[in-house]
Amino acid sequence: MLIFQHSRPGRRARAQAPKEKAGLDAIPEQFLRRSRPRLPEVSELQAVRHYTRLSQKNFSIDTQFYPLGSCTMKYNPRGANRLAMLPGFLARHPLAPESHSQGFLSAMHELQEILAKVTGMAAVSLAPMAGAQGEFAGVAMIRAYHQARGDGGRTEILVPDAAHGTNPASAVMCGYRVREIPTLAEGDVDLEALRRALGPQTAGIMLTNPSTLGVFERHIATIAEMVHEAGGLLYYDGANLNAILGRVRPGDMGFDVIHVNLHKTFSTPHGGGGPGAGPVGVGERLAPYLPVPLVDFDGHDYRLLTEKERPESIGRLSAFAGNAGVLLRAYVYAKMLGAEGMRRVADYSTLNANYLMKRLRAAGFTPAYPSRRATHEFIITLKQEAKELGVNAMDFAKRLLDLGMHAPTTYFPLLVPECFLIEPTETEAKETLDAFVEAMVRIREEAREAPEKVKGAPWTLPVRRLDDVRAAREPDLKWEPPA
Amino acid sequence: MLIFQHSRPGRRARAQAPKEKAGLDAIPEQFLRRSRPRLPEVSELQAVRHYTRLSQKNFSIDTQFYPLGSCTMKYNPRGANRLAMLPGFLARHPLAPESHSQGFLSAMHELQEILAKVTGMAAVSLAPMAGAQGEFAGVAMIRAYHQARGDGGRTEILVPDAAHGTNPASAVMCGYRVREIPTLAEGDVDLEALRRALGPQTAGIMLTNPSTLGVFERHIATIAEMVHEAGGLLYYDGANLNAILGRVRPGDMGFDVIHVNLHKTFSTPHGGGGPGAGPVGVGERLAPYLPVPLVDFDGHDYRLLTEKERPESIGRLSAFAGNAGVLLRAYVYAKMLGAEGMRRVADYSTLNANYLMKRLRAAGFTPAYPSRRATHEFIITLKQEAKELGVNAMDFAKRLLDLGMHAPTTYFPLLVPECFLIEPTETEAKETLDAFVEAMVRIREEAREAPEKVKGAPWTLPVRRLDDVRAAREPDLKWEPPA
Amino acid sequence: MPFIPHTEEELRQMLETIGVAAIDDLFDEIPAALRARSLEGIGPGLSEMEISRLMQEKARQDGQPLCFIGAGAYDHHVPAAVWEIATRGEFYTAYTPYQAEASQGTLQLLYEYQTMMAELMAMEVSNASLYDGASALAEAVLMAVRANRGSKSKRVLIPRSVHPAYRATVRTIVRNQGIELEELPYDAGSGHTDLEALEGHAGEDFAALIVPQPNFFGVLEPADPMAEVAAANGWLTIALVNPLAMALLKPPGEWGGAGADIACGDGQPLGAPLSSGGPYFGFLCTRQKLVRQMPGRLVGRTRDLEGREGFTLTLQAREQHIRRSKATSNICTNQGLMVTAATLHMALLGAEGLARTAAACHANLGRLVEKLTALEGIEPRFAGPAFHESVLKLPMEVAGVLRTLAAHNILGGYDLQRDYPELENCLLVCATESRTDEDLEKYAVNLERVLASRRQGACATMVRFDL
Amino acid sequence: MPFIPHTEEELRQMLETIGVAAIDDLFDEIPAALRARSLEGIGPGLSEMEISRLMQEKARQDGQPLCFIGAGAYDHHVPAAVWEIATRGEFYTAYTPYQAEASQGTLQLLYEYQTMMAELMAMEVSNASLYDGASALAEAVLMAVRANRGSKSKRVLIPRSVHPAYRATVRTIVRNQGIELEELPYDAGSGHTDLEALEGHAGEDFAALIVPQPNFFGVLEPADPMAEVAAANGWLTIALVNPLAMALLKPPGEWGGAGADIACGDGQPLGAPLSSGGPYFGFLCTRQKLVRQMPGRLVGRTRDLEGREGFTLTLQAREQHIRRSKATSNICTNQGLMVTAATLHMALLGAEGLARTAAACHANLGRLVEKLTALEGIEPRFAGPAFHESVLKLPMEVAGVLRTLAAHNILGGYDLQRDYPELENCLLVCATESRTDEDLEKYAVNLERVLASRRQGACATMVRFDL
Ligand SMILES: Cc1ncc(COP(=O)(O)O)c(C=O)c1O
Ligand SMILES: Cc1ncc(COP(=O)(O)O)c(C=O)c1O
Repeated sequence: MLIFQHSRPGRRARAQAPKEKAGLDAIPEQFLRRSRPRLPEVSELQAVRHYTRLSQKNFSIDTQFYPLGSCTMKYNPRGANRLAMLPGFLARHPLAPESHSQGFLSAMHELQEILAKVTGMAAVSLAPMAGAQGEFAGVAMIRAYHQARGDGGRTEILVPDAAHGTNPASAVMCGYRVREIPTLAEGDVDLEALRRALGPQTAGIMLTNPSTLGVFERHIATIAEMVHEAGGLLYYDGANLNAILGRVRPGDMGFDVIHVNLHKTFSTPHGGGGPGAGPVGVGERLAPYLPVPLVDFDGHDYRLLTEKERPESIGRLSAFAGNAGVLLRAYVYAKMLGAEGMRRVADYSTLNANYLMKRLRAAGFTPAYPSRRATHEFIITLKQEAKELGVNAMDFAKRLLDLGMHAPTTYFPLLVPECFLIEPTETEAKETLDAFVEAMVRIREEAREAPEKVKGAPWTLPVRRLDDVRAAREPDLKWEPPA
Repeated sequence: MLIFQHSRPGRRARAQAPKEKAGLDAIPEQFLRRSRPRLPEVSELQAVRHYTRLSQKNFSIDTQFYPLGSCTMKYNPRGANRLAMLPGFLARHPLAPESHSQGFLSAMHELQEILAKVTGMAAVSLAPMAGAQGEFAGVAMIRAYHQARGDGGRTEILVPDAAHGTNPASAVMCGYRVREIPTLAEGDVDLEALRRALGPQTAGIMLTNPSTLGVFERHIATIAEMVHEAGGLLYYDGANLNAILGRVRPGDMGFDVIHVNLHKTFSTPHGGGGPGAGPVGVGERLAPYLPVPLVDFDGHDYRLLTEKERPESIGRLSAFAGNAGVLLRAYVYAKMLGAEGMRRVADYSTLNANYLMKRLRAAGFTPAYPSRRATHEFIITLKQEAKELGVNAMDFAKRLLDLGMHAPTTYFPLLVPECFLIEPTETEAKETLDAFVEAMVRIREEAREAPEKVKGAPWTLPVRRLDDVRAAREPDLKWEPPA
Repeated sequence: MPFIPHTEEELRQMLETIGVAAIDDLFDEIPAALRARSLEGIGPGLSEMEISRLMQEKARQDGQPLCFIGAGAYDHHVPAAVWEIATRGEFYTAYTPYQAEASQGTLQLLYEYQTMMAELMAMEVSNASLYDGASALAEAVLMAVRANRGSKSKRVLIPRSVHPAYRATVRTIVRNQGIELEELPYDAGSGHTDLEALEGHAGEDFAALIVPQPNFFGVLEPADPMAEVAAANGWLTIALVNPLAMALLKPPGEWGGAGADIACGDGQPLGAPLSSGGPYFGFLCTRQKLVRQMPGRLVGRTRDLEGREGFTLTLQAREQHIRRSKATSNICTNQGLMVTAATLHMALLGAEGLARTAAACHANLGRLVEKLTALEGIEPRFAGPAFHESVLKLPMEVAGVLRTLAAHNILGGYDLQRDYPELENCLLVCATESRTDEDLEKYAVNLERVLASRRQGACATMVRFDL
Repeated sequence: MPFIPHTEEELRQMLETIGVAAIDDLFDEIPAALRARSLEGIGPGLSEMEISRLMQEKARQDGQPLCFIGAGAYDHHVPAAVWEIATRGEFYTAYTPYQAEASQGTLQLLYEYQTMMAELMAMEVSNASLYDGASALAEAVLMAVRANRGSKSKRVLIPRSVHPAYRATVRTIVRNQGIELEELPYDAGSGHTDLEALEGHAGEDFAALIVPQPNFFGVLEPADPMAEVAAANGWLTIALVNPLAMALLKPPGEWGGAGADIACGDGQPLGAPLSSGGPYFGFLCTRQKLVRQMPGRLVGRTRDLEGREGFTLTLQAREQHIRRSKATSNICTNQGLMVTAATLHMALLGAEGLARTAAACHANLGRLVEKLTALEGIEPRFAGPAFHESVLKLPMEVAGVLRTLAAHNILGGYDLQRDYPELENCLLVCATESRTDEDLEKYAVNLERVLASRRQGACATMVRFDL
């Protein structure tokens, strides 16, 4: 039932609205709304009950194993939420003067420093509000850099074919053409193809390492050399930083600019789609172009730097200073980890992925890159199962839901057929990984013996499989009351 | 799965414990524990996931209609919870000096006053931690009163046969014998029987009005007169105050002492069994005996009065001042209602009960007191259904659970066979009541056509019907690891 | 090792299964030269108790001043139920609902949100959120340039009465695609966009015209005639509105003859705490026929195998994960949790509650302006009808006055001279429904004293008040 | 009408269905003379926004002093997850799990709690909670009198080293049943119960002996010999313990030869915030063979129709709703939510975490005592080994010192002279794991100044410190 169906004209949650309707005389008629918007009219209990019950229809980290590759669905510390929601932080106006901002700004400044250290970058801006906006900012800085040098002919950004969709989309938003670089059979970038693609038109390359294929790009040093030689810069898509936190620093690999998905590696919540935060870090060369605001510390006071103090900045990315509340959560998390804890994130997320890959392989499933180590994630391809049993990755995914586990990322990266991109994360216990292997084996059994059980899945959720084609063909995007 | 089954030796939620284990040298060996208690060893995520999932196995006000008679399961305002949990309130030590207590004490003092006004009593103590403790305190005050007058021969407390079990139990805890008074066919106390029972041995009578039969005791004024004449006092069990809030005041009915279940009428949460709060109010006569602490206001400062200032008090009921956090929630609720809102509680809870009773009756169900108005609750008896269809009140109750509604109170009061005590409360909407009628009709249909559906219920919950006999015969009250 | 469940024994077993001796071996494909040494300068981990203490101190350090700043972020009452439910694990720790059947909670909520937001704007469709109001405006500009088939122009008209930070953000985001922003002046007397200047552009090719309502000064723009000029010239109309105000003011869908084409803005007034500027969320609504040009996620209602109603992400061919470099935007992670809060907020307030809130803000602003303009030397700067915020002209420089007020724990408003040099000594003030009469009075009393003391040339920060 | 969903139209329909003209008619069975007029003096209802403001002001008014008071309520770190989960609607707004199948969440949790608490106490069974520690002790006394079949006595031995408020509470609750409490003195040197005095009662008929551990002074009682004396004389042993301390100290089940018969106390240190003294919860554990004499609810594990494991309330024949006047106690509503929190707390801390916490408290107390006794004129009062709290003797009256410290936002401890006139100038101090080294230092520095200034006879509240 939709909330609108609980609605009755005149019903209200009366404790929530201010009392008297003060005079609007001052506003001339022509500016006023003629009829009320059709929002639900429900009691407070009805709203609470409706949304509490809706929430129970979700899978989530707090209720299920959620090995969604590339998304780093690890435990989101409840303490980080509570502390970011301390009344003092919630009440702070974004334009509060420095006299009333030192507590908040000191945390933000320290977060900048921590991120710079952990990524091996010279400076960090916390402004971007998600990974994709970080990518935009990063590529915009690359562009600003070339422009400042009068190097206007660089019109192309290179992107491996395995890259996340935001990479090419972000490059295009910055006015670049995108050229795809193929991947070799073992998952590394095709260096020959890269060599052919590089040239005076190359503004830079966007890479994530480990790549979205779940393997570490072994020739990263060579790639960096080649791109730099061609006059391009290297962008690091930090979505996979969890794999190498405290182990390898993108700055040391030769990257010039990076974003970090704090909602992944720094465990801020995913919130049913967001919000995230995508701070950008840069080497010295790009530092002048960082998006504003930046948090500065003069040894005594903290303050925000804006376009005024940073005239070469690519500018602002939001009305204020980005997703501050998310940044606070990441700060709490970073402080709880400390240096040792960060390294252990990489260690144990890698351990879990390699263990799970090994066990799945032993159980007869096919890793996409069997000769390689898994990083924090890995891919299996269900090509063979699809061919032999007529049950594809989607079917496996849906049946996993029945067994109480969220499905891994399916059909991404696009170049691996019938694929599962599996990221267990470091916060899951061995027995959970073992249960996943068991579930996969069971589903394969079922596919042999009662394939309709798998193809018809899910069976135990609030709905059976949904008709996506109908959704797209006859879009129903807004509820209308029955005529 | 039990939390213990997620446990592994050496696993820990490491962010939660202090770091170094400081020296315990000072404590001699013989005082120390030899082996660690077998508590679960789990990660933070495991604990969060386990208990989040457990919570989803509960029915609750926030998720279901919960017409549990005598319990007043109405909407618990989320605002009351949040405000009672403001960091300042949570951090206040119960023994903080007055200099650091004025905010808290001022709220408590105002709550005392509000409760006194709304019950028609001269003074109120917030000390009792639940209704039953309020009863204990009330009866103890009655005893103290008689003792102070040297009236030592009063050894009996009268209790109607319909009374809640806590009434006789509390009287006994105060050292009284209990004598039951029968109820007449229309739900009123049998005045003749009462007259016979009264005498010089009568310390008092415990009543709730409306009674647990869901009807208003019409002869309350006569009863008060009779009891007072016999030298006894009248105790008002405030569990049913919701029915008359702002409509009738127990003080005006002639009661000498009263408790109020704040977790019912003042909508503090029930918390899976508690905590509640059972403040007691008294007329002038009993005021000296009120349990301590009391909050006093001298026009300038608030302070707690203890045995020292209140030498005739029956004493303390807890180590500090009762369930303070519950009292804060009740205070917030009372302030949100205001005088008008309180009266509307009685109005609409009574409206809902009468509407539901009328509709059930129209649908062919049998009210226990068909000639009477419902109060905030009412009883139907399923005696006829049990006889004709072989499906009893328990079966109806379990089948209601399948239909997404919590069952009413069953088999209480004991004197009505196969009974449902139904209390919809004022915060439920008409359509919810209509849905309840529909569910009851449907179950009766099912009982005719497929009785096993009803007798085997519930079918859709985490477990089917549980074996209570086994539970009592072979008590398994503590988990032991498999040998 | 906070948050890591592995025991020593399990570590051993797992390494054995993998067939390596130590965790280090799992990193053996990483060239040795690249491996990081220790993370110098990042201290040891803190326990939750330690970080709690630290954060409490930081929060306390910033005080809880009495705030009269608006300027794009508003201190509204948010029902406690909103965040108690939004932070339930099932909402808080789920991700984008890619597996629809396991995400019906989030999906249905988003569908309800889309409906509510479209209703509030009187538009046909709403997406499921963008980052914030400023970036949503940038996306609206990009969308308009794509969608306006009748125009070849990459130029967009943007009034100077649009929030300066919004204009800056739009500039950052659209600049690299060769889009030009042409600024429209405001009328110095009324504070709204200069209609003559707008009409002066008649006949020119623009992709779109932006119309803020209310504008940055709190002044109501002549949205109807502006939208009409746009329509007459083949420009799309982009409405930039405060969603709370739309409970009372004429919504974009009703502007001019045909309504605006795109409506966007910041959802902060719908359930997001001030929280230092974020997370908030951007919203964007449009006409059904432009839906395929829309950025951001969309949820549709459909049916399952058994014909039951269900919800799913749809029209994904607009999005980066399908269309990659040809997507309508690069957005992926959006502001889902804030939308969850907004949906709860709108359900709890309803149309009546939002309208009352808006009216209370308006009334409070009126009272505040009355009190402050009663002080010597203070006068309203603009004549046009205002909503939510208002511009006052002070008899002296604003910055110093604000500093002194801040020293008395009052944040007195926004100094307009920072962005509008011509608005000398001008202060933008705001008083939401959550300011009490005593708050307003306190502001007035303090401001009077500050003005007096500064007039006397006293060093204001040394002055002691007996408040 | 907050919280009431009825529309005018529905009200009309409902009245019509009932067959009355107005709501007033529904009250027609109430004698007219009794009907209340208006509720004078209770003001109009406040909106959530208004009450929020009021409560915030009240909370702020009480400050956030640095607290060194223990005396039965301890400021421990509580993991954020505890209350985020305990306040989930499904726990927060459910009631006593009478319908077991619809309450498996609460029931399983209670079963887990019973197991954890029994483990912590090394006892066989735990109930599902009583109100608080003091009333739990009273219930334990009543239970012991019922359960001790070998004794005809209604007398119980209670050391004076038991918390004075606990003794007062027990008195209130058991007095009317003719139970007598015989007090045992403590040894003036060590601070624990005088063993000779105890042995002096050998051969007398008592129902039970109470043994606190640690006692109110923080001193460790000789629990083993005390339990042995009790056993030898046919008295039951009632242990009154701090549950957190039991992570380190010898638990009741191991005292003496055969262990205590009943263990009870206050569960506050397991997840309950200080919160002005409540809600906390009382716990009570006992031997399997005494379970039918136990007050309070019990949850048992059983099977459903299909043989699956499930949980249900059991042995209800002990309780008032079945047994009425013959019940083991009148308790009905208990402290369920606090038990929910405690269960989460124990699961998150585990045995190791609780032990570390207890050890950190002990270490902090040691450091504090060291710092304070380094000051001139302050010395430890008792020689016995202490835990969690300690008694210091000051060179002057405690009350005045505490007042001055409070003026500097330090709550310095508990003035023992209030309850123990013989403990002149004695202060009970506590420093939990959540006090930092700086906190301890701050206390010491301030105390030194206070002592100095009071020695000089200065009016201490006028002294200004440069801290
Ligand atoms: C590899 C990769 N790059 C970039 C992104 C984009 O990040 P965001 O969703 O925060 O915009 C994602 C995730 O969504 C990703 O997995
Ligand atoms: C009629 C009646 N009286 C007394 C009580 C006892 O109150 P409490 O459970 O708060 O101890 C209850 C409820 O449980 C009740 O319904």
